[in-house]
Amino acid sequence: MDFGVFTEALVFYLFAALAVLAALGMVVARSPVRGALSLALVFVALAAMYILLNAPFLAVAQIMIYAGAVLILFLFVIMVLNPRTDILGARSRAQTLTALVFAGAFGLLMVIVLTSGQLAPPTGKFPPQVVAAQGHTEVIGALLFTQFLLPFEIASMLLLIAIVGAMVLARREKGARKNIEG
Amino acid sequence: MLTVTHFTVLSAILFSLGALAVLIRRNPLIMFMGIELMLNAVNLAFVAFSRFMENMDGQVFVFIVLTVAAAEVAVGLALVVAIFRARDNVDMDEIDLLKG
Amino acid sequence: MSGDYFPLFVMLVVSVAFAAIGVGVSALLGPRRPTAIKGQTYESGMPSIGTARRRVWVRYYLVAVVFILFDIEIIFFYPWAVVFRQAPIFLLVEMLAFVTILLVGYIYVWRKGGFDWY
Amino acid sequence: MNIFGIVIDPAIVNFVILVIQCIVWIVALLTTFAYIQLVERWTIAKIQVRIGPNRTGPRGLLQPLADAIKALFKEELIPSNADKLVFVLAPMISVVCALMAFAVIPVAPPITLFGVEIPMQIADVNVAILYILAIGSVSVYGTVLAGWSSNNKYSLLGSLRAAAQLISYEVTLGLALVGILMLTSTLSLNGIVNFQALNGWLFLPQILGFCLYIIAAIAETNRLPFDLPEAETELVAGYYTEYSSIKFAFFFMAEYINIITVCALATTLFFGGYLSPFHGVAALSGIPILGWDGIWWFALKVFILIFGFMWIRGTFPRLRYDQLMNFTWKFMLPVALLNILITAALIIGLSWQNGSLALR
Amino acid sequence: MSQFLWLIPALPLLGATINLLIGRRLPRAVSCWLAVAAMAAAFGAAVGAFLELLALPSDAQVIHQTLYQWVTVGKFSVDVGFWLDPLSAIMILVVTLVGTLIHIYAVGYMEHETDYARFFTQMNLFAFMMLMLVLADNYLLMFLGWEGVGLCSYLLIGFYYNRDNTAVGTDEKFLSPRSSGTKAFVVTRIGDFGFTLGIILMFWTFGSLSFGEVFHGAETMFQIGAPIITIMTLLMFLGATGKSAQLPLFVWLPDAMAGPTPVSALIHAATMVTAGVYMIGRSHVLYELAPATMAVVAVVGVLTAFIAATIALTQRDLKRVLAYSTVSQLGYMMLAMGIGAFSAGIFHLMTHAFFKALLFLSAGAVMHAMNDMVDMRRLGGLRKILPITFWTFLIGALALAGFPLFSGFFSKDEILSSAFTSGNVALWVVGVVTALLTAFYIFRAVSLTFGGKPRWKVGEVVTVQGAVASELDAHAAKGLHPHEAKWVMTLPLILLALGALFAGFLGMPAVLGENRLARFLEPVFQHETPHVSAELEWLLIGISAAAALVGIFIALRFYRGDAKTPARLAAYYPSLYKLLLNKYWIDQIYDALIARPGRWLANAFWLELDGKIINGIADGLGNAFRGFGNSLRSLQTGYMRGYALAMLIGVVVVIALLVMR
Repeated sequence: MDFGVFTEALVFYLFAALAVLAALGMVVARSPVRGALSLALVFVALAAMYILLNAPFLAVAQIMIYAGAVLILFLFVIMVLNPRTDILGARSRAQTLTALVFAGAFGLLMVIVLTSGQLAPPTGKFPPQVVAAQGHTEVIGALLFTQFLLPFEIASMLLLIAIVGAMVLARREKGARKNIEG
Repeated sequence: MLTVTHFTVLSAILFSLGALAVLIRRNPLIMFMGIELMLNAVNLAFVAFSRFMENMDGQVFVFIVLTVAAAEVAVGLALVVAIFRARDNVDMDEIDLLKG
Repeated sequence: MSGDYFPLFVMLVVSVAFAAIGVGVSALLGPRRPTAIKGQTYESGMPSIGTARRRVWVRYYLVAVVFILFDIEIIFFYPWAVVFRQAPIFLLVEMLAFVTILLVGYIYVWRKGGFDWY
Repeated sequence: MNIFGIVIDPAIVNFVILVIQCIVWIVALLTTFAYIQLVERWTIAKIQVRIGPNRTGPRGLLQPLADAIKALFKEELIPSNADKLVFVLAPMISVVCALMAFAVIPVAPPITLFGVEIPMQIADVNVAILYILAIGSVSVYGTVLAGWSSNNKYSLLGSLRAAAQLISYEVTLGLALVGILMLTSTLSLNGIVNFQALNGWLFLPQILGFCLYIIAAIAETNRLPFDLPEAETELVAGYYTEYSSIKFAFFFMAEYINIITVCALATTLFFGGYLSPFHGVAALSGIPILGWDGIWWFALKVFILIFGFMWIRGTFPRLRYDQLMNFTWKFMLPVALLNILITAALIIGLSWQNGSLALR
Repeated sequence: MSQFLWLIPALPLLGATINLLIGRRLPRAVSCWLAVAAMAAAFGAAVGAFLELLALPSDAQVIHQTLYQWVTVGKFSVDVGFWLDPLSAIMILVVTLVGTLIHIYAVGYMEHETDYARFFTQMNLFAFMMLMLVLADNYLLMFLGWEGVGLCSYLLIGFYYNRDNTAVGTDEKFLSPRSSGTKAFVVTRIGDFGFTLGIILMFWTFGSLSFGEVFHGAETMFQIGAPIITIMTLLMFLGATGKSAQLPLFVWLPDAMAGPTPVSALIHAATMVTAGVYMIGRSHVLYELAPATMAVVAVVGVLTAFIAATIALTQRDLKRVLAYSTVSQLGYMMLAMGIGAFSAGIFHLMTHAFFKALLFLSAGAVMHAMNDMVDMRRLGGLRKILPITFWTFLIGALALAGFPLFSGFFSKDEILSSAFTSGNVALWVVGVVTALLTAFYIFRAVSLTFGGKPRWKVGEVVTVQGAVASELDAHAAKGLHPHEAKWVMTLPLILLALGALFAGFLGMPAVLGENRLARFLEPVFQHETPHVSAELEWLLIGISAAAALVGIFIALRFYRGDAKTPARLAAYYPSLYKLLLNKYWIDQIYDALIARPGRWLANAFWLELDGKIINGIADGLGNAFRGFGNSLRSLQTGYMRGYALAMLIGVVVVIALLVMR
């Protein structure tokens, strides 16, 4: 038995189970903080998946951006708002049931499609050994700043719009501070 | 050996769970998290295909999705904050502004 | 390649185990005689009024938003930095364009008082 | 491998070594934490002209042990309206993150023990710097959740302040290191150390980056003069007001391990890591101290930096919170970008001089 | 360099973008000079491109750069591409050079204006659009620039949107800047509608809009006089009459004078209004296939020239005299296009750009000195007070009048002699008469403005009619203290005066030298100048010169001192005088014939047809559907979740169907 393959499979199933369980936990979490915590676990598990897929740079980016920034923003919003109602499920029971059935059906269908399909043969442009030799970050960098330059520059535009939008939306009153402060 | 199917099936499951969170939860924050989960599931599929197709485009795409997600969360949560401060309400089933 | 990262996994398991054992051992060893007074939160000795589940200042949210955007900038900076020596001038110009656009947002936030903590 | 006639798969041997290594690392970090903390108490006492711990054991040397025992045996208090699960998880997240972050730092070149070559770092990964930043951003959870779950207004404010401070300074921290990467073209810490072996310490070309890094690092570890989240005069004890026993100890531990980690990272990035300062000087090379001179040099450099931290703590007054936030957003961030620009100019200038300027 | 053709329009766009985003925050000087720098850089790039073009062999003088594919819908595909040949090279040089000078001038002219950033944003944007128009390599991109300049023109005419009247010190009623802008927009829109139809027809005919394919297709597929080409060119000419202010759509241009004077100079004299001429020159391949259209163009052109010149005889507002003279000169250019003398038309376009910009800017300097007063009845005696302005205005006037050896002389003469040699003596006669009128009215303006004794007093406060003194800004409230403007305003005047003096030597008639411009443009127009005997040429030159001299002489006689002749003439022919003074009542006629019936029709449609009949049908249908809708309403809950669920169900069904298949 090849120990490397075994550990890979072990790590995969471990983190896959963690991801699914944590995602389930998020779906049923009553408190949004716990939901966010579960989602953080999913993100960590996905980072592990990316490492298994030879994309370590994406893995750390995933943790840094999703777990370290996006979810922190969620936590901040939860604290800024401190929502009281932690109700589970939609108001209409029928709707909840329909949603459950169809989400399940969707997952099932996707699994059927994905297991019955056949992946096109690899292009061979970036086999894992080459990526490992050059370094994943370097490969991503080289691609991002040449072939994908336009999306990169557009990203800055997007961020600019986001920051202005968020400022305008969230910051209405200047003087009024009826909430507790820090 | 791990194959692309391992990862894509996981991705499909996570996507369904994310959709479920959007569909059955009333708390907009959790619904939002569901959307993030769906995005991440798609990212996983991207990376998996990219790895097994030996083509980096998918991974660069994930990188861009990361940016989009961040921008989306910033603005989306700003909206949530704005709505909540205006309505003092957390229940998405009481927000029916889409109604014509 | 992913083998390089296996030790981190082991380290994760070991440190989680360490933390869990620490908490468990302390819970076993320490005495536990809870009373209503002990269960109250400590607010400088004053009786606590209401819960801490209240809304707080939205400014914290704004800082987090700005942080997200600059975090993205950092994550773009790193691949840029490692390939920088391959084509310095070309990459510098690209990044200047990127940063200039972001700086517009930065200046906007600054001018709108997003960084003023009063 | 053959031990006592039983043939064992080398993969399993490696695995066992790895587990042992992890445990050794944790124990070493805890010990270092304990004594650094003791030394700090002594140092601060000296600066403030008091005596400091001197009762437990000779000159107070057993003080950390006593503290540990006390932490383990104290009664745990959990506020009755707290979110208990999150309340317990928060310090665990903090300490696990602190331990994980150190795992990628090379403390010495690989050594050979019992005929097995053992790398003196848990994992040599090629995204190490980003990894440390990522772990740093995850450790914010410990802070935020601790404050939130306590259901205490002071804790909540303390944790929000701390989190806002952490994320704000994380930006500068991240940007301050970009200059290093531009020079070394690698994210691997070993690669950076090797780069310094060939080209000299990066401290000089990156002096601005170093200053930014150190300031941000002090803020990231919540040390004076940036210790507002736990400013006892304002917020009782900040986000860990409600914590007691081992859970309090975990936060404390995490804080000091983080200090060790940032200093170790600074050593690795700016001061040649485990390299001897006389590296390359033929006459002085190859003076092994117990054959492990890498570790000693590394420890010495790290300790000097930590001592600097203590000194700063003992001498600087605390900032006001608005000053703290203004400082990073309005001053450090532009300077960090400037540093990147300067480094870029330096590289372009140098490569232009060498005639190796590649234009695409 | 040819790879950087895009820089020429991009630089003004950059300037506009910067001023748009942060111009308000920038110090005045930075914002203004940034705009100037953008234009100057564009000029530099244009010179570079021009030199590169010159270096090419004369049978392949085209630089073609495709930036990217703009639109692709089925067979229809349009590139964003630039096309530099001698024709567009002349245009970009004129646009960027004159534009730069006017921008410099505007820095001085707008110095009391608080909204400088908006002004320079729009000016730079205008330059960008104009350069797109002339550099485009296909009709759609050209149309983009065409509409873009129209938009900028609208914005800039309405620049003083909060004022009711900009003509200071006069008792005449003019449209407010807002209405003027709207008028310009609406009137040119009528022409643009024709142009759009022409482009659609063109695509329908040739399956492409790029110059190369269209011209090739036209040359190979059609005979001279093909009806479809005639219709197409007529429709496009309708666009040109709108943009280039020809009969019957010229009415917007005089009102466009409500904008700031640099705008009048740049847009409504030197560049945008020549777009129609340029477009016809660019499409000459098509026009040469449609002799009927050519005849229409020539007749419309010469009539416009004549009618506008007659109106200009009686106007009292200095800027309006120049506006009508612009209409008239554009008529000349159209005449040249109509008789196939394309290079002569372009030549006149170029010289006109110089001397008319010069005249406008000098008029602006007068306004600047006289607190915006433009009523010539209240000016006078400014020759000594504004020496530089006087001399530059005089040079411009001489050039416009066609005084021998000034630039306008050569270009106008070339048009007239082409008209004569092409056999249309009638056109020539009208043209010569118009030339005489031109000389007369412009020297009337010179005399009234600069000659004689002042008809104003130092310290006198001039106001817009009905305004109260307290509403004036501090500067105007101090009353009249005319003085020469600063160097930023006089320098462009002097440079333009040099242009107005010497630009004519580029295209001298054969008897005097060599027509370099025509030779430069030859690769574009493949136009053979008909050989004319030297005697005839001298005769024609003599007649043009004589017309100019006579006109100048009469004007100087009439308006020297406080001569009574004009008033007596006006009293003698009251109806003619009134007719001219009121511009043939064209505005009133349009109002009665088009605007009022239009409004009535719109009201009828709105109240009767729409209100009663259509609404009746709609309500009936609506009521029928309401019952049906009510049953579906439960789906439209307004809750996001419901919609999301519906989406998911749809996705599941589709995937299920695909899997089953």
